[in-house]
Amino acid sequence: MKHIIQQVFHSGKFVFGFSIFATILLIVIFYPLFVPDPPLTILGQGTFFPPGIYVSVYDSLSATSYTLNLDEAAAKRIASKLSQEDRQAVKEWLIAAGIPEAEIDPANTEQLLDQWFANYDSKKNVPGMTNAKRNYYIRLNNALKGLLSPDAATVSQTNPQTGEMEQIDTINQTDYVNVSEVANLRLLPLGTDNFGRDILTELIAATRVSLQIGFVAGIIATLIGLTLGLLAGYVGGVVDDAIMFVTNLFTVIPTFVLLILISFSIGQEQRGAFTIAVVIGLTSWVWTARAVRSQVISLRNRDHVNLSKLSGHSIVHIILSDILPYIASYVIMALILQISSGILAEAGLSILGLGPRTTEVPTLGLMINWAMIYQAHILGNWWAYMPVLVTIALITFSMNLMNTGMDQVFNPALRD
Amino acid sequence: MTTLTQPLLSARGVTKVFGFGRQKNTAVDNVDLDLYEGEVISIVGESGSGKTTISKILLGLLTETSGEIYFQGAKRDIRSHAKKQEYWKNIQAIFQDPFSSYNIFNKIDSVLLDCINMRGGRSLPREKKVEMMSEACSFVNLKFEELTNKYPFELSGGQMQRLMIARIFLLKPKILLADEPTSMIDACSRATILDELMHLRREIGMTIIFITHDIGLAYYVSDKVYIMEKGKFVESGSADSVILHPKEPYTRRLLNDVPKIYEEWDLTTV
Amino acid sequence: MKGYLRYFLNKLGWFAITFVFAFLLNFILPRLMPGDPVAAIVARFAQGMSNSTGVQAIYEQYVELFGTNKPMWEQFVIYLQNVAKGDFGFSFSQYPRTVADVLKASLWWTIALQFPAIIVGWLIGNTLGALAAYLKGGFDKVLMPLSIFVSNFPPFGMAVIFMVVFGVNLKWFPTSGGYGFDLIPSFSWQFIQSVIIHYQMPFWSIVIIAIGGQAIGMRSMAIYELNADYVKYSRFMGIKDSKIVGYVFRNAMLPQITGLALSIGTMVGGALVAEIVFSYPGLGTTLLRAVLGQDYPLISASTLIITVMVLFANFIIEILYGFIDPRIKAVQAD
Amino acid sequence: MANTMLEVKELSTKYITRFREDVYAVDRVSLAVKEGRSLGIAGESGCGKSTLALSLMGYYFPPLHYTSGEIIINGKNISGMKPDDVRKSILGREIAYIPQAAMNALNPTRKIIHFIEDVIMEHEVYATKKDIYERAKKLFETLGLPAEVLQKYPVELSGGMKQRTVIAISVLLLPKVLIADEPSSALDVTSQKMVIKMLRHLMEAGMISSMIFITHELPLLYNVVDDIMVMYAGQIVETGASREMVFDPIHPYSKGLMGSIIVPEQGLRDVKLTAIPGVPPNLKKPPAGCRFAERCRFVRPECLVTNVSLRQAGDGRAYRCILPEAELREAYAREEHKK
Repeated sequence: MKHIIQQVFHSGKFVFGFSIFATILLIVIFYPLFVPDPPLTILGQGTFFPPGIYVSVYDSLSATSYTLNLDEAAAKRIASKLSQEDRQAVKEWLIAAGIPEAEIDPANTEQLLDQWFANYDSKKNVPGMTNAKRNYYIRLNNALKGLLSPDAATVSQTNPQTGEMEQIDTINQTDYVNVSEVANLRLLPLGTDNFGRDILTELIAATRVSLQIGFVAGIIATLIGLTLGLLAGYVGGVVDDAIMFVTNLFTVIPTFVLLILISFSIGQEQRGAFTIAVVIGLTSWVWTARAVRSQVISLRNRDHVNLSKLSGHSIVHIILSDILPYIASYVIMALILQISSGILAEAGLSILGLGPRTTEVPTLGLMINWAMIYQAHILGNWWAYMPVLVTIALITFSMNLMNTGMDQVFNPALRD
Repeated sequence: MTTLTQPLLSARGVTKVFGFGRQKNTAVDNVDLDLYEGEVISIVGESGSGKTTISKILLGLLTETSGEIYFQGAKRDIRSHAKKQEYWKNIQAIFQDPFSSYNIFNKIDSVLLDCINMRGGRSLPREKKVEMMSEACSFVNLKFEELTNKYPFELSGGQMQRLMIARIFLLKPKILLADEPTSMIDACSRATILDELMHLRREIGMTIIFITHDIGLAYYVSDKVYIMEKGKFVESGSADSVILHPKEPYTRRLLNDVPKIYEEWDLTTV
Repeated sequence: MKGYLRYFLNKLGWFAITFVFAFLLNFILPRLMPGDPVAAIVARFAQGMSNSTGVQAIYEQYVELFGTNKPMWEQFVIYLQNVAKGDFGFSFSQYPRTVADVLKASLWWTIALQFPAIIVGWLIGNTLGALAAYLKGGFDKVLMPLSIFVSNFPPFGMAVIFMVVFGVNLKWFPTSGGYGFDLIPSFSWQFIQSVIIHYQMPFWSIVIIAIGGQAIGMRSMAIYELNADYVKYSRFMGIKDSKIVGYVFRNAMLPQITGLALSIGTMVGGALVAEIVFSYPGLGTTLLRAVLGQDYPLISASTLIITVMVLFANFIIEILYGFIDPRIKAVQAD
Repeated sequence: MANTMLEVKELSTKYITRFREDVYAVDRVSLAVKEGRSLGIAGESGCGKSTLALSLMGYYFPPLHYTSGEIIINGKNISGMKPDDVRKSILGREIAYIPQAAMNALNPTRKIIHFIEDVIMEHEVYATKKDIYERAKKLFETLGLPAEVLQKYPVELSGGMKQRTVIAISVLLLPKVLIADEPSSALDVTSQKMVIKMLRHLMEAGMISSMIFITHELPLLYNVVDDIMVMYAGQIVETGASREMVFDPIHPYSKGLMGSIIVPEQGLRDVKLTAIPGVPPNLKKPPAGCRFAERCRFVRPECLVTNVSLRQAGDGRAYRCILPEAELREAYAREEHKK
């Protein structure tokens, strides 16, 4: 046994797959210890905040302010305010004003602004320009002028006694706060989802639940498949015929269809993560049963089994010590495949809206489902679905790599 | 030799049918056989003749479709597991392929330990068991100290098959069924295996049934030969009478088709 | 030939039994719902519906279809009769359309999308896998991990990535629908062009997934075949490598046909989800709308149709297989 | 003096295993087969006899690799030739091979005639399908095979028929040398006899000029070939005319091998079979001295270190032992006497 495990770990594919999987597992286990927030807490008001560090504006005001004179500050400020569309609009105006296109570089903020202020004239009539467009340019000009002004911003507060606005502070363009002195900030490495929940925390919780679903489904499917396969293969005769009849039925009826029907029949209220896992397990044992059966049939007539019988061993002993060790590698491989396909099945069901009920726990499939319903993919909010897809792909990829590695160890014909 | 009147093991009208309907296949067809104590008999047949099936029936690994088998004069009853265990104390086997006769996950010791346990030695002290295993190994010219803690795949085919004989040495059954024990082994090791089997037979007074496709081997080792074709025994009798003076056309053909060394091999008859 | 006819009838019988079983499941499952299914479904459904005559009509239709007050076997007979007439009742969510009507509109989209995609994926995958087995080296080293990765990529994930890359960012293809939203299905050039453009993304996203799995399977089969005795013998008879490779590919390809038959059921599941991502007007999208609208008759009928499709495809493949492979034919006629 | 059809000089080949270990399966083997003669190769499994058969083809694919030596077939030295030239001009035409497992030697999805077409067209560019069919039909009829076989798939043929079909295909181009590697070991005795008869017929009718026959079944070998060569651990240990080899072996290993023959013939029940204890050496690390030394009952200290070469013993006999022939014979006589 030790020998076999050693051999498996000599396979590069297996080790690679195993490392990925172990990393995912470790993150899932340890992350909640460091970030104990409930995964479905709604943090943000609004949908799809992009990834980043969120610093409390209010607390920044009361934090100690430092003056830093940085050369690039103004240019950067303007550059960040000037959106791509604005730059394009500026370029259009400048072309209309007779500047050769080759001389305009929308990426060069400083040059662009110089050209703009040198040439812009709100009264100038550009042929074909709508009124709305003209107003847009006026607004843009004012905004750009405001950006350039060296004035400080004023912070005012309503005096509770007088009800008057009172200036309490001014903020210069050279004022800075130290992030570590701001009382409230929040890191959202993957932003928020459509409900304003932290995607990273949610994703890790979802990965855990999905893995659990996969494991439960895989173990159920493997146990059923193993039992039926052993019975059919070892007992044979009528038992075999009956089991094979059912197995053949389930082979051709598309599993996904069965899943849809059962999940729907169970009803939304009954569909917890565990129920879904059980349903997936109950519908996906067929392949294991077939594989185990054919293995057992070839083993059943092997001489070591006959010899074990002749040594007076009971059927249970023979199955446990003369059959199971021989098929253990296949069963483990089947289990790994079942787990990964269980995770995929859950995701598929959830996308159809037949996943676990949505109120308690997130799953990878539900996260995709939410992102799709709120059109994250069309709005360009990649952080809402890409990390989830990558996680699913990494899990299934790592498991299948482990499987391929094991297959090469156990199937000498595939070694090259 | 007064017991000659009563066979140790006999079969009467044993038939085995596999499958049903169109796939029905009669592997063993109404077979009679008598095995007397101390004899060596051979069942000779080509592949598909049913010789393996009859051997499994005699061993009790398969159940006959019809017919009776008598052991020591009484009808064999192996319907319960306990009775089977009892029966298997009397009849044991060595199989054709030494490489598939071992459970590759168990160390070699376990094969021999099973035998000691089966003979009621489960509660013996460890030293006694080791002593018994060493004795069995040295009987077949193997050194137990070199084998202990080894796995089957670390042995050669000849060594594996000899260890199977050591197993029989420990079990001391009345009947040994040897199913082509030398066909997967090189010619040079074959003599060793056969010698050790015959030695064992003298040692513990065993009765042996050889199952083989090699009519030369059957002639060499056995007192009595049964020729099997399509599930039936077509000819049986003493080895000399069957091999040297065959009566049935099938036996003649079989003998004719085997290459000869001392006589001229007649190639015109095919 | 007589033996083969027997085999054919045997297979046909087997598929018939499977169909009956699938049909029964389809009948029984909804009736296993806890509580009174009809009341529950209609009550839930009626909440979202303002048209009271419509609710009434559906209720009657549903009672007739389910026949809940009658014994189970009678309900089954009624259901059977209705289905035989092609009558699956009214769709809840798309009332007053009938289920048969909704399905008719979406069925052909699915057939036209999925079967070509699965076949094309199978062909490309097998070719790549065979090449990997034969060329080995770098090609194999790149192709195999890629295939494993792709084949384990969730089908909907592939669809989403296709959509974001080619639809949203590159704007090469439209992101949803089976044809331009401003068009009415007709045999005009404009419509056909629109259909072809809309076809690309769902099609290739299914194809890519199918390629991976098939390539892996084909590679192992081809490696196995390359070590076969007939390869050695043919080489020793002086036959050139390219010809031997031809033998090997053909022989390795054949078991893959069974693989195709067996995986069609699974592939259809993934392909349905791909339809949903692209809002393709096929069964997948219909199914999604049915689920969201708690439209039981529509779900039940869709799943039945999908099952029939898969069974039929399997049957065709099994029969074809016998004609292509003499080994199987010999077994079949036995 | 008949022409030498196949001459092999000091041929060595090796396997390279998955773990990049070298297995020296054929070690400096020299042999010659004259026109009209057949040579048998005998030995235990793993002695290198099948590898030698593959090596003789002069066409190598992994894991088998050529190391050194020369193969001269019908006067053509093929050792230095490009593999593709060997394939075009030698394989099938000068030398042909009948594999061990004929059951799987034919492409299961190709009709026999189509495979025959492939073979012939590979070597004869201008052959037409019609001519090929006529030729194949004639050949099959000469060899006693029904012409219907041509239109069948391999699965439709019985084991014996398949093997005979393979033989017929192998001799399609009338090769000078035919190598048969255990062509009958998987068959029942009757089919085996038919195969043997066919091979003898091929020789007698002059369709092939010479044959190398490999088997572990000595009685069979004795009945087929003119000369026998015994191999042990990748080397030739003894060679000579078959009758002398079987009844009067010199080398202790051949002696043991011949002493293990069992045939159903009168008087052979009481013969004592000889047993050779021990196992052959590991060919990944062949011993420095005599490879048989470990198992030899006449072993001397120098056997373990001296590399023994083949000694001539007259009449085409040669054996590999440091003891002189007379001394060995004396020892055998003493043993005989003791019994």
